[in-house]
Amino acid sequence: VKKQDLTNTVGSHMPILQWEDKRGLAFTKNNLSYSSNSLVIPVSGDYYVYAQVTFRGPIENHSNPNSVTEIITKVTDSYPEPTQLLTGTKTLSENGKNWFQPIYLGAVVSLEVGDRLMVNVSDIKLVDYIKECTTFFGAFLL
Amino acid sequence: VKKQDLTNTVGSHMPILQWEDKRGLAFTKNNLSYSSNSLVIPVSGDYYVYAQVTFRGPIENHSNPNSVTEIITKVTDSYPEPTQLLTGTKTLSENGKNWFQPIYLGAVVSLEVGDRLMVNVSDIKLVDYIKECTTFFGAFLL
Amino acid sequence: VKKQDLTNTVGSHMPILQWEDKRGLAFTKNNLSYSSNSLVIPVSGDYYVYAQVTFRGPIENHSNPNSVTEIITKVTDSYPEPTQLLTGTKTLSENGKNWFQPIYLGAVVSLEVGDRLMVNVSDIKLVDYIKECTTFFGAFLL
Amino acid sequence: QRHITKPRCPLGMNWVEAVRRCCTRCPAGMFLHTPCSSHGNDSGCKSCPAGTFLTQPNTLTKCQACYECDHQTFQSVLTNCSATSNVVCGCEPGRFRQCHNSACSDFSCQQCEPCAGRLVQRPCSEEQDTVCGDCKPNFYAEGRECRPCHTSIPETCGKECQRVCGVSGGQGSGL
Repeated sequence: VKKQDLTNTVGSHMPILQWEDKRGLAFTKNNLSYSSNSLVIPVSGDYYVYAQVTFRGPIENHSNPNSVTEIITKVTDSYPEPTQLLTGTKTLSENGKNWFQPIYLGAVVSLEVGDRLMVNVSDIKLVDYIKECTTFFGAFLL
Repeated sequence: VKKQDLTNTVGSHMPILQWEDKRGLAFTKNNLSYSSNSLVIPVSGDYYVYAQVTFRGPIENHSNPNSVTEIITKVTDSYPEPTQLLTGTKTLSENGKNWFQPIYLGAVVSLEVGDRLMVNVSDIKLVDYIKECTTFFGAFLL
Repeated sequence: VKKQDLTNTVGSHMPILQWEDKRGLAFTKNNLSYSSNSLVIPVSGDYYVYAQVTFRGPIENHSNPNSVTEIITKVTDSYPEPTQLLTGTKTLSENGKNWFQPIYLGAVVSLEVGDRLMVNVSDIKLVDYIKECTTFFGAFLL
Repeated sequence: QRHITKPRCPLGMNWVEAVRRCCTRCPAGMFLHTPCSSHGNDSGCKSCPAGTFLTQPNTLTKCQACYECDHQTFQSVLTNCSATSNVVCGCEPGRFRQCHNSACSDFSCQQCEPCAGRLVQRPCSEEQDTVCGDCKPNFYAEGRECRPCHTSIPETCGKECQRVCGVSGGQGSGL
């Protein structure tokens, strides 16, 4: 994950996370490319898709939500609306103190060449982007 | 996941979840079939087996438990008792308000042809079956 | 997982978990071996690495921490310091009662032959080692 | 990777995929080390290694790992793991089981209620907490507590205290 550019996320219902795809532990290969905040599927098939988002709070001038949500979404040329593939929602019962909440998602999904995968979150300001090992996203062809 | 038929789960210690295997994102292939609430292993080998169950509450006329548990279980012809492969238990500290608790499990296990995999839960009424993307189960051969 | 020998973990910042690699569900194959609390990578490539640690408490003569952390770490000959590959941190809001907190981590990482993978935890005494299905660790080559 | 449906085997035998035939089951406490030959009744069985067990006749190639008792949460071993049975855990003296599920396969050990100043209606046991009864003789009820008469003083000795401990309260009586 990388530091999120919040400009175009204001007001967006479920903002899309922005990712680092080259530096550190991040990499792309076998034509599975990354562009516009999405993984682009190079060949049709079944993929194991996974993502972990670590949420953390409280943060300045921002009320703690009741819950946090992570969604792995698919956008495809064959259908105009995004499809929610995997969703993790966790209610928060931390009371004012510092809190951390990781949500991991992973499963096999059938994808078509050109499909795009992205990760949406309920609140982009609560995403822990400090270390690459706490929030990550990936996929591999079976 | 699909809407659970609760009739034969009353009193059952760790009820078995029932799954959708055709509609929406669900599919089976490579002879990995689904029957009687179980994935049936078509060929011996090492499989990555995974499942996420999202629990939610409180629900009508049902007291909140102290904890929720998800277990991926194996039944085999070679042994008369089920084997617990993977277990996730989380205590609940939500107090009366609406709560959501996803539990993801996944690991590699050695399986024999004919072995059956199923998902048991501590409380089937608390399982979120509303969307297929919140509660899911699968396996793939390495 | 197995019962942890606590002798050499006293004072260690992030103690390394010790694992069972033969008995029960545990196994190693394809030259992916286990020694000195680590999985040893036999051939360079991309691996899906995963681990679940179930933490539980309170335990005797031990105060409840504010949070629990699991880290999958890589040690390599080509660099003198360990690298944190995957990290899960969860704050605890349980108040004195018995609590369970599983943390699952899994992702694809590029590894070199001879690299060693291990699991560090914030507090080894809080790790649930009672059943092998609650705390587990593994990797497979893509 | 072989892939085939399994035929039914005679009683006491299981289909063994490795040799694709029915073999006699190994007894509890043993695992199938060497599959049978074409005769079917010469399965090579070996004892479960230490720390493992199998409670039933089987054709498994490995035994199951024994559980451990959680000493750090006051569990104690009632029965050690053997080749034919898993460990059985209980609670250390002075504690009882609080079940986490209906079968009580997972439980934690809670401290028994001491019943300070009260009669014990039912002692603490492995399965249940103590049930406390009324206040002991020479103890009077105040709120949810039972207090010894000798600690009461006239100024604070209410109706119940006076009833149990006598008019002047504790001093000089009921020691």
